[in-house]
Amino acid sequence: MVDFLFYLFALITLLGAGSVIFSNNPVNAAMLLIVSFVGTASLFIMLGAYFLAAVQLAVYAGAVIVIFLFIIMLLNVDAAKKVRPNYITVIAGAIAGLLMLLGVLKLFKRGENFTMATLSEVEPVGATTRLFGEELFTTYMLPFQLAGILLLIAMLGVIFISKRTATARKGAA
Amino acid sequence: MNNYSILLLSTILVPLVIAIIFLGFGRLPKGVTQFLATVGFCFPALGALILWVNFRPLDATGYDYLMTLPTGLEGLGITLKLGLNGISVPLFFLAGIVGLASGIYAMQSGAERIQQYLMLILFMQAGLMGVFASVDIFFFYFFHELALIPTFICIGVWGGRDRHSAAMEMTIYLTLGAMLSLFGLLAIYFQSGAESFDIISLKSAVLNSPIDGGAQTIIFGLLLFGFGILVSLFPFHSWAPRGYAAAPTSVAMLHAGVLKKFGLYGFIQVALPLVPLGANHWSMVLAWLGLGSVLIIGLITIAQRDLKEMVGFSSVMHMGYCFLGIACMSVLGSAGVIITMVAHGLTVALLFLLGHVVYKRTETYDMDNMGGLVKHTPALAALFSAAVFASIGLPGPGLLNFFGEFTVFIALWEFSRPITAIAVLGVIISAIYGLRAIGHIFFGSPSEVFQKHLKENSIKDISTAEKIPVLLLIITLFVIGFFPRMMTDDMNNSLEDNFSSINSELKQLAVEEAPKSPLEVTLSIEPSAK
Amino acid sequence: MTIGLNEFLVVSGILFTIGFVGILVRRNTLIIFMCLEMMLNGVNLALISFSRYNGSMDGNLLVFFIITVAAAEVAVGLAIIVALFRKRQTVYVQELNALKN
Amino acid sequence: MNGDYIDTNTWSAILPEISLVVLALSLLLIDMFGGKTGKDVVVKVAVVGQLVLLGLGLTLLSDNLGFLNQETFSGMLYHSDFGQVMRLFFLTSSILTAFLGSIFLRKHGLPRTEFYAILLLVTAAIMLLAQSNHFVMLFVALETVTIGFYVLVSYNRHRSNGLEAGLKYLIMGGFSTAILLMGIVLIYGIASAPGLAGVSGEAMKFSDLQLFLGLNSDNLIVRTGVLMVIAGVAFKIGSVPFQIWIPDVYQGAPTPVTAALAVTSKTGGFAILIVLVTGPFKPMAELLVPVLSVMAMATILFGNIAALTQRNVKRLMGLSGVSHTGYLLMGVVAMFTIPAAQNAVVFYLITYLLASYAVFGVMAHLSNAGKDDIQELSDYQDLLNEKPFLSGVLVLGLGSLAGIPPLAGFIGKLLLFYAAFQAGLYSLLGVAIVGVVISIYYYFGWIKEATFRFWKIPLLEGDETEAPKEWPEVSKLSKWTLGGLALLTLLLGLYQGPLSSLIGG
Amino acid sequence: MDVALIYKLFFLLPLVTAGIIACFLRKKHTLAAVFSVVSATVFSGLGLYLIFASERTAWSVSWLSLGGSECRSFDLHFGVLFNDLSALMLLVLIIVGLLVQVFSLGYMKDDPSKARFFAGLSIFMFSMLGIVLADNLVMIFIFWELVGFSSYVLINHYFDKPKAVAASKKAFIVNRVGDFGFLLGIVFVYWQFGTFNLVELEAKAALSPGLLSTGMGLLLFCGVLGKSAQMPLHVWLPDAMEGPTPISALIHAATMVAAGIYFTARVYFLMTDEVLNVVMWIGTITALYAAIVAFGQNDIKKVLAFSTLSQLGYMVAALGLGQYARSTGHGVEAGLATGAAVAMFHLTTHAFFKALLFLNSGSIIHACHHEQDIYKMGGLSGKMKLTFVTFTVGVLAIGGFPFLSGFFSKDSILHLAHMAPQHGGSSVPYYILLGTAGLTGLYMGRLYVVTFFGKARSDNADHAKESGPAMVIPLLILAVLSVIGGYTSIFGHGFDAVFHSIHVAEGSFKTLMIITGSLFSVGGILLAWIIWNPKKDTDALESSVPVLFKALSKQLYFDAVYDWYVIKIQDRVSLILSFLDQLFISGLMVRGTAGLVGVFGIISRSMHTGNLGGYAYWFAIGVLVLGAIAFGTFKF
Repeated sequence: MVDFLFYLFALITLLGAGSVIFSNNPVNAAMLLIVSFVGTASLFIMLGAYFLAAVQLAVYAGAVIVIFLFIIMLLNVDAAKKVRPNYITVIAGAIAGLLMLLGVLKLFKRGENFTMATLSEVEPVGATTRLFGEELFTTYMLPFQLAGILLLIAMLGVIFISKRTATARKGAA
Repeated sequence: MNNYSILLLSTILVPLVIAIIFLGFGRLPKGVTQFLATVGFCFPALGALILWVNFRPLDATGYDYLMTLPTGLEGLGITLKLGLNGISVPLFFLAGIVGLASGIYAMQSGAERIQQYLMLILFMQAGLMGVFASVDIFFFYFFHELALIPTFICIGVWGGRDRHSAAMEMTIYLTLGAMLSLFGLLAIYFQSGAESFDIISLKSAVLNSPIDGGAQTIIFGLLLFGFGILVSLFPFHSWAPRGYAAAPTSVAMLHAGVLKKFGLYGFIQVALPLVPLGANHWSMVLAWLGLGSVLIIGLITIAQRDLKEMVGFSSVMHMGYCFLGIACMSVLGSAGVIITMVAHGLTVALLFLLGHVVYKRTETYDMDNMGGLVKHTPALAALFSAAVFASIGLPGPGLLNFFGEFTVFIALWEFSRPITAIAVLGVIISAIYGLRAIGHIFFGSPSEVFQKHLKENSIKDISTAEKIPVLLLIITLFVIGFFPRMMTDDMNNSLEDNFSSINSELKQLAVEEAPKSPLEVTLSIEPSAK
Repeated sequence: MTIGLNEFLVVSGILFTIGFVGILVRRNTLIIFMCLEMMLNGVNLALISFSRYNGSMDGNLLVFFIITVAAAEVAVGLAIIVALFRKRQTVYVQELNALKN
Repeated sequence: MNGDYIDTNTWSAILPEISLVVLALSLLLIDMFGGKTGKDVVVKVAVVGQLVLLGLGLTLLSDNLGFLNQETFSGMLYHSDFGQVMRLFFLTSSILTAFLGSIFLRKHGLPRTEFYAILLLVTAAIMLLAQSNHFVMLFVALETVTIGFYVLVSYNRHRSNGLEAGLKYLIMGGFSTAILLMGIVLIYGIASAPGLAGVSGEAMKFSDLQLFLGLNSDNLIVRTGVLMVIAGVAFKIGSVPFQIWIPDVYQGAPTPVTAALAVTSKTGGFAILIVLVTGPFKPMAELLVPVLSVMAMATILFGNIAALTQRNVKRLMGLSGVSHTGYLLMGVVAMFTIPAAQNAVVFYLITYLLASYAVFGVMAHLSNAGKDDIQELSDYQDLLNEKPFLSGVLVLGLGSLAGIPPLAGFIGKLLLFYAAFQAGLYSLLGVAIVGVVISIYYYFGWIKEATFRFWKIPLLEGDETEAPKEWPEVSKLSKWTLGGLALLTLLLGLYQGPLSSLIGG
Repeated sequence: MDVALIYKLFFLLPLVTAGIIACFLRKKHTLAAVFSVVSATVFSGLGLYLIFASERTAWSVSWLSLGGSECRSFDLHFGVLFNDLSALMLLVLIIVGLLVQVFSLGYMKDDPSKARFFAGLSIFMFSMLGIVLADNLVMIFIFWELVGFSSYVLINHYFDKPKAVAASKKAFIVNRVGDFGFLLGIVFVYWQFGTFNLVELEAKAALSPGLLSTGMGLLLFCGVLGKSAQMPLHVWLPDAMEGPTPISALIHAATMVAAGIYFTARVYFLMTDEVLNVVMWIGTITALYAAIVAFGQNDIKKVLAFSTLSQLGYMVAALGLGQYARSTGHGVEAGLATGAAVAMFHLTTHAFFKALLFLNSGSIIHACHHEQDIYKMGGLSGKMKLTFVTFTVGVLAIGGFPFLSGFFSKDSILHLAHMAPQHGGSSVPYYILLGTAGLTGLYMGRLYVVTFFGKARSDNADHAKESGPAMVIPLLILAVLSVIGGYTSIFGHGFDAVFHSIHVAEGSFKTLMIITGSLFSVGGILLAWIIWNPKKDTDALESSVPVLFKALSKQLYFDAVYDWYVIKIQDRVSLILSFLDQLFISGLMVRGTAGLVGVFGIISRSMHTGNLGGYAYWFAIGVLVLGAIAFGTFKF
């Protein structure tokens, strides 16, 4: 049962991801990306990281992709515009991807490096929200604060860059 | 460290400080500039003279006036250690006197932005004094660079025909040489396992435990090509004629006269004593390249029509004798090289100077467009001929040059007879191009171009202002030529010290290994009289 | 019940690779962006599975930070893209090559 | 949050960073409420505030309030001497960047507040980066810096070039981030895997990692992870083959940002690299030494050769900067065998900072609002005639970059070569010679353009008189700052006493 | 009186004179001339004191000293070795020198740059003195070069005459060619004997003759080839006649060219028989060649120049013939070796009569307003009585008329040659030299007849009148000397070491010589009168066998060959070399490398396409390569 679910979600994730890079229309691509993200989120749930799954759905499928779609609409990049894929590029990319894939498979093949344990055998170490929060505010206090600063920078930047005119300048807030 | 050491230090500092004053303060009034420059040029010369006269090496190192100043780099074994030994004293004096002459001439050359020009030349002067005064081989290199950079800028800014490309080629070429030699010097330091860069401790370290043969071969190879490029050894000479042809006179005088000697001085003072086995291994290559300089460059010189380029080529040719002398790896050879260095330094400076004096009269360097100048400028003709005869090693004006070359020949005979035979041919070659130059410039009938020039403007004989530097150099050349012992005796002692260790190491090699380099054979040829 | 760590890792690896390839072959900056996100997702998946199987918490937290960073990155990136589109009326990389030799 | 957590997080250990952040926020507030005057004092506040901080840093932060050689924030940070030096370094560079900004932004009529605010925040982040002791910390700090730079690069939003540069930097940066993360994940995953020797609970903490990597240094996943991390760092320092973005981004970015990219960001990368190779990656020597050596050689050669034909000064600086990365990498390689090499690298970074900011300062003065702020070498003709001061600074700066005695750059190179000699990296040294000789060509080419024209003699080829272009005014402040930089460059070349402790004298 | 002091004075006097004239008297010509003559007189006074009143001594101060413990020491001294040989040479030098200076007072009266001329003369006296007195090879070489230099300056006196410039250059360079060997020879000697000092050398050579070698001797003799203008390096001497006539008399007839002979005599102990054999043949051939070529010359000075060559050939031949006289008991122990002594004897007499002839020609040229072509002269016998008389004496002396100076010296040379077969030598030289003696009489007769008899062939010659006393007195003195110079007893005993080694021919040979001598000299003149009838305006040989005459006047095409070498070989080689230098070294090696790097630069430049897609591939490649390294696919 679990196996089936895993393979299902994995299939959803990878198919979604794969079709993103083949779709000419950005809107379709965004949609497919959501599919892939949902698949990932469900894999998170399988792994017992419920909080992160929620965040994933909220931030990615919610915020990010929405912005994407919004921008795509805003710019109305014509889907009709067929960019001839440069074959050499495609072939080169394919070869690179193939090599990478081989590498990944070799890297992650079963071996003494990884536990042979299956999902049920290992306890989900406090992926619970509470523990998560505690960690975040004790051990990871500094990165957490820094992330805040990061978001501040991003905010300042976004506002500044996307302001239409340099003349009517208001405060960043 | 006594008062003389302070004097030694100040011969470097005074020009440096004055140069920095010129750099720092905007435009100084002309009088002040002239006065400061005069001080900056006279002080080193006088100081060098005093130091030479009072030179009395007491301790075993053979050095006098030793002094040590701290730098930030003690941790790396680098300290500013100054001092003079028998080898460096005459060259130190040479730097002073040639600097003075070129300085005087620079002051009367109506170059634009004369203040900056003098500033750069003063930097060169300081560097030159430092090169020969520094016992620490790192500063030996450092001062050389300090003198080299202004050379490039001067050529680029105040130079003559196609100065940009010439300056660029010279810069890149010489930087390559400098880098190679720097690496060679660093390698010596690391291989010797000495505590500091100063040559005295390096020598003692090497004396206790010589650097192993393979390393020596590599190190000397680095130095050979590094120094070789800096001294314009035969296949690496192409920068020299172009650079000198483009360079302003004073700079050409300083570089060809003194700065170029850095490499040879390095060979004798640093390379031979510290890596004798390497020198031994490379000596044949060195000799053949030197021979190339003498013979091939000599013949090329005959074909030159541009006065400055001819002088440049001829200086390359004379460097060939020096390389031959070094290849001998004997006291006589090195002594001959040093004598030649001093003589050639004075002579080539003289030639560049007089060449420009001629240029001011004829407004061309092309010797085919001159002729019959002697009618207008007898004194100039006399002085120029004296300089040329000196440079071709005619005893008399060029007694010192003759002694140098002769000593080299003597040493060379022991090294290899056929090479000697070919090298002596240079005597004829130099006579040919020297006399050709005199004939083209001063005698015969003026070319039609020159006749037109003569019609347009009247030509005056060499002026007193121009005479001062010329006489300075000529008289120095004469005096040292007639009383060579005043430089050779101290020099000989220092060389003997160096070679006593060198020969012991070579003997050691001779017993250890089967002779593989040709020098082994010649070493075994003792003069049959013994 | 045979799903082990390797399966998850392989999935994440493939996800990463797909993103990788996408960046190489696609010419539309927006889609390139999506591919970047995809790669980050692959990383996230790997992290979470590691921290589950190896029983350590750090992976999860790193994922949290990665998501934050990714969001910020996307925000800035899209802002730049919009501003650039205003100037150049294109989002295709081969047309965004004013800066070159 | 409860009090007992606060104890583990000793905030006073990162006082400088905090105060920088506070400064940044106050800038925003001033801008918000200060009205017209506020916008003008922003600059002064920023610079003065940082100067005060620098003063503090030099004096009371020397032992970091007693936190020196301690871990704080439960192992997120480790305050080493190196960290202290880097703090001061970044503070200085940010001050200088702010100074350049004050020249550049006015010239181009750009808003200031955001620039300074972001600059200060980035500085704070990169200071933390240099002291980070944990991969999470490293990642977050690094990303903060990087995103800050995305914004700064595309700061000149009126110019499509700036935005394009920003986009390129962003996509490349994202790419490299993903790779770096993959590396971190691999290391984390293997280091926390039960059943392997030396696994630890805190698999992302450097001190623990060092033990682990020491035990399984030839593990495939470890090797891959380490190299992926190195790839991520290589992007920051701009080493082959991750250097390709540099010229475009440098060219598009505003001059002060270019300077910050060239110095601050690159140094940040090297800070990470040094922390890593002295810490966790130390046991990986037999893997990393050859890799880094080859990267260094390729970087030196590529940087110099590509810069050879370059006429655009910003691209030129970028590519020559690549070659400097190569020399520094040589030092890093030497660090594996000779720890003292770290001093050489630091000293080289300092000389590089001085020289680069001198040159960029001149560039900032010469950048004209017209013609899309593109500077060619030919724009520097007659500089010596018109602006002798600027040309002097330029010559000293370039000379130092080229490594000409008696300038600081020469000593820097000397120390690096010295270290490499001791480490016996002869082939690298050979490449370095070639690199230096090539670099002489373009540096002197630039100097030539700036100075050699200054005495026009008729027989000089191609002296057509072009239209007289307007030359900038050089303010007192600029004179003092640039003059100071040039002077320092000279003095450090002549006497290294003050820094001799730093460079292991 | 302290000898060292005298030596110092002796060296300094001419040098100082030259210096003072060069520095202060450049414009005041007459004053310079007088000053120079006065100092020359003082100089001669000192010289005579040394020669006749002081004992033969050696004196030296160290000049340059190198080496020592680590290699064989190299000690160079500035020293004087004053023995009978050098005394004789010194005597010749000061007599001819003084007379020439006096003569020049008159001859150069209206020369614009008299001062330079006299300064040059003083320099020459100084350098020649050095050669005469030097006690070691290096010092000899130094002054050897210096005389070359002064001869260069003096030949170059009329520097607006291109021929003069060319001649001076040629003289210097040809001499350099000789010196090339000389220098090598000195180095060779040093490594064989470990010293330069002549006394030590003689001792060592006597001690261990094994150290001598043919190569060494030949190398040393190269210098003589150049300086004494022996074949094949003789080409410079005829051209050197472009200089003022007094110079030709002093330098290119009496003293400098003879320095080679003197030097060989000085180092005779270094010459092995093989060397001397070569020397002998060279001398003989030179003598014959010059005597033949002399017939083709119409320039009075050229004729005299070739006769000088021929006489020098005699001397060199004498040196060479000395190899046969060694065994005759009159060898080393009796003083100078016979060959050297004979050569020196002839050198002395030749100095007198050749100086006389040259000065005569000078006075004639002066009288004829610098007309030198003998076919533009003629009939001077009436106009210039004294000159005519003295010239006659000279002609007879050189022709070997019995009991004049030339007779004795040439006699002794021929006697050596005659004796040669008895010691296993060939008899060919004897006949050649004898024939040459005959030719000498003939071409001198030609000169004599054509110049002095018949009618004036140009109005220059028509207006010629006797020269002033300043010129005539030296002529008279020299005439007297060339008459009595052959009687060695008149020199007193100061030169016994030289003259005792000459065993003047006795018995039948003497009578034979008297006959041949008078026959050659007088008969030569008479025969010349018949062949070159002074009535005719053209040369008989020229009109009868023009081809031969042309060949002779072109000196049998030696110059042509040398010019061909210089223009066709040397210049071209140097041009080609400089072209190759441009092409390969500064072109291919330097520019080529730069260009190569530049190409790489352009390639790397083209990599920055500005296309993100392209850039991403760099990253991809980087990642994959690093991955491959991690996987161990790549090894370093």
